[in-house]
Amino acid sequence: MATANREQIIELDVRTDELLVNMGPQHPSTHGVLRLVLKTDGEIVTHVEPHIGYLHRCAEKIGENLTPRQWIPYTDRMDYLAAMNMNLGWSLCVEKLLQYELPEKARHLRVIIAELGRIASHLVGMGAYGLDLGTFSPFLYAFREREKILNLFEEACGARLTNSYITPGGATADLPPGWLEKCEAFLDQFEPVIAEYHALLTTNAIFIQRTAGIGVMSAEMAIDYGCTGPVLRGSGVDHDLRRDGEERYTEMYDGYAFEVIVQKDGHYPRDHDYPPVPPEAVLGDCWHRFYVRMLEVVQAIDIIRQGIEFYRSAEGDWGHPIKLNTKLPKGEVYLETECPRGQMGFYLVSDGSAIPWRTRARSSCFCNLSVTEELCRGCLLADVPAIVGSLDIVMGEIDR
Amino acid sequence: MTEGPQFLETLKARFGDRIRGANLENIDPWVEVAPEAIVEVCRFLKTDPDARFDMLNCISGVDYFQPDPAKAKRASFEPHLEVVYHLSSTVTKHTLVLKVMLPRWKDDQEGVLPELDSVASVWRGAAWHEREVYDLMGVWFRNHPGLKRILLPEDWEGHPLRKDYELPLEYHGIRGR
Amino acid sequence: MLLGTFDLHTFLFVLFALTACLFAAGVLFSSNIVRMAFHLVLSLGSSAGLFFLAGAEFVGAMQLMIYVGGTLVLLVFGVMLTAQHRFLEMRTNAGEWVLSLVVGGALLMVLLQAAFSVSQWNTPNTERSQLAVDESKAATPIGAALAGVRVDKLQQKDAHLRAGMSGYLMPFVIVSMHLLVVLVGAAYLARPRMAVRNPKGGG
Amino acid sequence: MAEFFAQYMPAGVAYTLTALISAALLLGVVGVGALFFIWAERKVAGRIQDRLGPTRTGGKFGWLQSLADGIKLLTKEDIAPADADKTLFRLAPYVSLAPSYAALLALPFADGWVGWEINTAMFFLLAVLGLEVFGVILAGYASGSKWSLFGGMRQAAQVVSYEVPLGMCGVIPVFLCGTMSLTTIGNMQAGWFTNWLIFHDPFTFLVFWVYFTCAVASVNRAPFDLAEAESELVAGFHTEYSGLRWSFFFMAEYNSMLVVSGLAAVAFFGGWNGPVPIFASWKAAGGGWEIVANLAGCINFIMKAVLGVMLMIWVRWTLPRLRIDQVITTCLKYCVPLAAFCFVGALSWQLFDLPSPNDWVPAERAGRAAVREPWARGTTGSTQSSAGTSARLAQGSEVHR
Repeated sequence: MATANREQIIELDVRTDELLVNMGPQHPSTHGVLRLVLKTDGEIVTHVEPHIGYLHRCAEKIGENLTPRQWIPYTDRMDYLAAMNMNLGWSLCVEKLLQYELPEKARHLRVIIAELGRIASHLVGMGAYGLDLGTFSPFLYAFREREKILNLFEEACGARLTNSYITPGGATADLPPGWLEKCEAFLDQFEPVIAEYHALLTTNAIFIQRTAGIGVMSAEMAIDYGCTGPVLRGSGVDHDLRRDGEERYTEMYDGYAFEVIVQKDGHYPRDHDYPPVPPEAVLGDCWHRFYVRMLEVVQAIDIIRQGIEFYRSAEGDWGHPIKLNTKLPKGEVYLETECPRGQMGFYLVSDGSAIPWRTRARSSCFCNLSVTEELCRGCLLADVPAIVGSLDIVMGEIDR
Repeated sequence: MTEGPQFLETLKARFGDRIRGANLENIDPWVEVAPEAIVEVCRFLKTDPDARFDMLNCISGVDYFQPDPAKAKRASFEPHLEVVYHLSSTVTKHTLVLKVMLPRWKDDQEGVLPELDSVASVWRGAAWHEREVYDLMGVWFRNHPGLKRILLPEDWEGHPLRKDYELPLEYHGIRGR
Repeated sequence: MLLGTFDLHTFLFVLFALTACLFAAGVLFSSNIVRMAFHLVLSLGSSAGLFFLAGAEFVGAMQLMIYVGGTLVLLVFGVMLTAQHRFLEMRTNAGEWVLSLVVGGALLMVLLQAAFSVSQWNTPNTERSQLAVDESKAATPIGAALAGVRVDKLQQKDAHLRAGMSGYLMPFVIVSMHLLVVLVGAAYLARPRMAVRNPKGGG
Repeated sequence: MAEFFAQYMPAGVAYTLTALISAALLLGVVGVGALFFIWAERKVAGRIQDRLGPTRTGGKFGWLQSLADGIKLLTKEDIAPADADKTLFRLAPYVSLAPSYAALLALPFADGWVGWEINTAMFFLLAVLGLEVFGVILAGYASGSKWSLFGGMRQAAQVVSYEVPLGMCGVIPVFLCGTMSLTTIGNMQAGWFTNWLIFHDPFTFLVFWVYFTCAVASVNRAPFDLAEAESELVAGFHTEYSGLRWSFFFMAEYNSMLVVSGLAAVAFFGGWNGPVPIFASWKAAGGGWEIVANLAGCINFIMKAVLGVMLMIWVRWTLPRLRIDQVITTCLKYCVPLAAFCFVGALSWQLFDLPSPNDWVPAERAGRAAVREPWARGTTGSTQSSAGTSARLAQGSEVHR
C-alpha cells in the first residue's frame, strides 16, 4: 500500500548504559561481609548478584574431627546473634541420634533460654533495620534492652555472646539462684518498651513509606526458595516448627500456650493489642516481615513467663551434659529447629565412633538470601538495603 | 515421618526399579533414588496432591571414603559419594529424605567430577544448595542455571569436604601449610 | 585614566572583570568538559559580582539564582552524566582553531569599536568615586512597576503623561507566556526520534 | 561604621576596613557556629538515644569535644583517590563553603547589624543558598567513584527541585511586609509576639512548617539526607574526603543550617523582636542605649536561630530517611501545592484586610506602617490610575498612616 515504504518513526528512549556498582563487602548496610554486585540503570536496579563466602571458616570440615560436644562452640559462631538457639539445635540433633532422654527441668530451662535468645536476636534485627533505613536511635534503644538479656546469659553461663551453654544432655550449668526473679523483672520492664519501638518504627509514616509494598514475596515463591522463619511467615505461610516440627523438638514446647505469628485470613493473632496493619502494607512485603518479628518478641515474652512457672514447679536435675567421648551409634539424623531467623537444620552422619563422619549445618539465612536476586530486580537503589535488611541475614550463618 | 512403608510402596509402584531401595530402620528413614531419575521423582513429590513436598530444606553431600588404608579394610562401605535431599511439606507437615549414590569420580577417572541432574527446575531454592555441594563436595549438576563456586573463591582448586582433600601449599601468596 | 583614581570600587571592578574574562577564556581552552563547565560557572558568578558592584542587587541576585543556580546546575548535571571516556577529552584540530580565531577576532573588533565610540566612556569620569556602594536604588519600585504601578513616577506633574504610565505588567506577562511556549516546544523537539525505513517492506 | 572610619582615613580605605571587620565577624559566626553545633549535635543525639553524649573532653559536659574533633580532623591524612580529578577534588569543599558563608552577608542579626544592607536581601539569600549544590556536585563527580557520583546527582536533583517551594514560602513574608529587605521585615514585626508574621494568619503559620521542611531538604539534613545516605551510598559525595577537607563540608552544612533557620527566625519569628517588647523604649532613647537594645536583639535572634537548628538535629535523630523518589514527590506533590495554597490564602487575607492577632494588642496599630518605604507612606499626588492593586496599594497606605 502507499504507506508500505514510508519511514516508520520509532520513539526511542535516550540510550543509557548500565552502571555496574559494587555494594559491599565492607558496606555499612549489608550486615557483615556480603557483597552485592548491582547493575543499575540510573537509580533502577536491573540485576542483583550476591557474593558470599567472605566469612567461610570450614566449620563442617572441622566437625569431622571433633566430638559433638567439642563442636558446640562452632555452632555459636554460626548465627552469633542467636548463639543459644544454635546450640539448642545441635544438642537436640545429637540427642536424637543417641535417643537420649532429657529430664523435665532441662526441657523448660532450654525453652526459657531459647526464647530469651529469640528476643535478643529480634532486637538486633529491629535496630539494624532502622539503621538501614537511616534512623540511628532505635538501634540504641534495642541494644539497651539486649544488654540486659546478655547480662542474664552471662549470669547463667559466663559468656554474653558466644555462650556454648546448651550442650547435648542439657546445659553446662544450672540457672543460678535469683536468676528467675531477675528474668521476670526484665520482662516486666521490657513489655512497655515495645510500645516505644512500635511508635518509633512500625507505625512511623516514613518507615511505612520505605517498607510497605517493597520487596513483596508471594507465599509460593517463599516456599519455593526454602525461606523459613519470619521471612516465610511474613508472606502468610502458617508454618512454625515449634508447633509443626519434629516430635523431639515440639515436645519441648508441650504445655506451652502460644499462637504462631502469621496473618491468617486477614488478621494477626489478637492475644495482645498490636498496632494495626497500615493500608499500604501488602502481605509478604518488608513491613510484614518486620512486623512478624516484632510480634514474635511479645510471643516469646509469654512463653518465657510460662517457662519460668514450669521450671519452678519441675523437679529432677537440670540435665548434666553427656560425657565428652560418648560413642555415637551408627546412622544419620537430621533435625531442624525454629531459630529467630528461620529453620536451622543440623545433619549428623556417624559411623559408630565418637567422632561424627559428617556434620552439615543447613542455614536459614542462606535460603532467605537466595531470594534477593529475584526480589531486588527492578527496585530502586535505596530499596536494596531495605529488602536485604528485612531478610535479617547474618553472614556467619550463611558462610559457616 | 511419612506413613513409612505404604508411601514407599506407592513410590516403588510408580517408579519401579529407579527407586533403588530404602532404609526404614534408621532414625530418619530414607529412600534411595537412581541418579538419572532424581528430577522426575522430585517433580512428582512436589506436585503429587497427597505428598506435596513443596519445600526443599537442604541438599548435602557426604563422601564415603576412608583415606588411610589401615581403616579402609575394616570400613563397612565401599567408596562412593552420597547426595542427600531433605524435603518437607508446609501443608501435610511431613518430612522425607532422598538419597542418590554417586561414584566418587565419573567412571573412576581421578579428577572428573560425578554428574547429576539439577533439581533447580523443581525448587528454585535448590540452585544455591547445589552450588554449595558442587563447591565443597565436587558434584557437577547438569543444566543448573549458573553452576559456579558459592563459598570459596572462583579460582580455588579442589573440593575441601572430600575425605582425601589436601590443603594447597599456598594461595595467592598466602601460605597454606 | 585607569590608574589615576585608585579606590576600592575600581579595584573590585577590575578584579571581577578579570576573573570573568579569564574564566571565559578558560572555558575555551580547557579540554576537560567538566572543567569547562566549572569555568563557565565561575565566569558567570563573577559577572554577577559586577552587577552587585554596580549597585543593582536585584539583577545580581537574579543572575546568581537563574543563571548560575539554575541553568548551570543542569548543565553541570548533564555534563556529569555524559562525561564518561569518549566525551571527556575533546580535541579541537588546527582547522577549527583558525576558523574560531577569525570569527572571534571579528566579533572582538566590532565590540571594541562600539565601546570606544561611546563618548562618556573614554573621558575621565570625575565623580566615579561618588558611586559608593550604598547608593543602590531600592528594588521595590521596580517590583511595584512590574505589578503595574509606576510608584517612581508618582510626582509626574502633568496628568496626561502620568496616565500613560501603566507599568510593565503587560510586557511581563507576554514575556512569561512566550517563555512557557518556548520551553514546551523545546521539550517536544528534544524528544529522541529515529527515522527507520520500514524494515519488512510489506504492510 | 563606614562613616565612623571615613572621618579618619580616605573613603576607600574606610570601606575596606569595615568590609574586613564584618567579614571577620561573620567568619567568626561560621567557625563558632560550627564548633557549637558539632558539640550540640552530639549532646542532643545522646539525649535522644538515652545516653550522655561526650562527657570526658574538657570538663563535665564535654564542651571541648568539637576542639578534639577539630584536632583529629587536622591531623588526619588528606588522601585523594587515584582517578580523582585533582583540582576539582581540592576545590569542591571551598565551593561548597563559600555560598553558605556569603549567605551570612545578607542575614540581619539585629536592626542595622547586618553584613551588607541589601534591599533585596531575601532574594539574595535564596539565590546564594542555591549555589551550595555546586560544591556537592563537584565533590561527587571529582571523587571518581560511582557512589559519590550517585550522591552528587541525588543532591543536585533534590536541591534544585526544593528551591521552588523554598522560594514560594519566602515570598509570603515579602509581600506581607511589602519589601524584600530583611531588616525592614524584621522591624515590621516589632512589639508583642502577636505581631510576628507566623501568627499573622493561619496560612503563614502553615507556610512556616512547609518552609521548614523545604529548608531541611535544601540543606540536605534529616529525612532528606539522600546525598550522604550512609546505608546505601556509604557517605555519598564526601566518601573520599578526609581530614580538613571533609571538615569544610561539615562546616558548610552546619552554617547553611544556621542561615536557613536564621532566615526563618527573621521572616516568621520577628528576628530580634522578642516576644515581649522590653527594649522598645531603650531603642527610642538613642545615645548608647540603642546599642544595648540591638545587642539584646542580636542575642534574641541567635537564640531563635539556634532553636531552629536544634529542631533540625532533633528531627534528624528520630526519623528514618526517605527514598529519592519520595523526596521529590513530597517536594512536587506536597510542598509546592501547599506553598501555593498558603500564598493565595495569605494574599487574600491581606487583600480583604481580615483581622490578625496583632489588632487586639491596642497600641500596636502604628508599628508596621511606620517602617514602610517612604514612597508608600507619603504619596503626595493622588493617583487616579486604574483600579486593582494600584488603588488598593495607595488606599492601603493611607489606612496605615
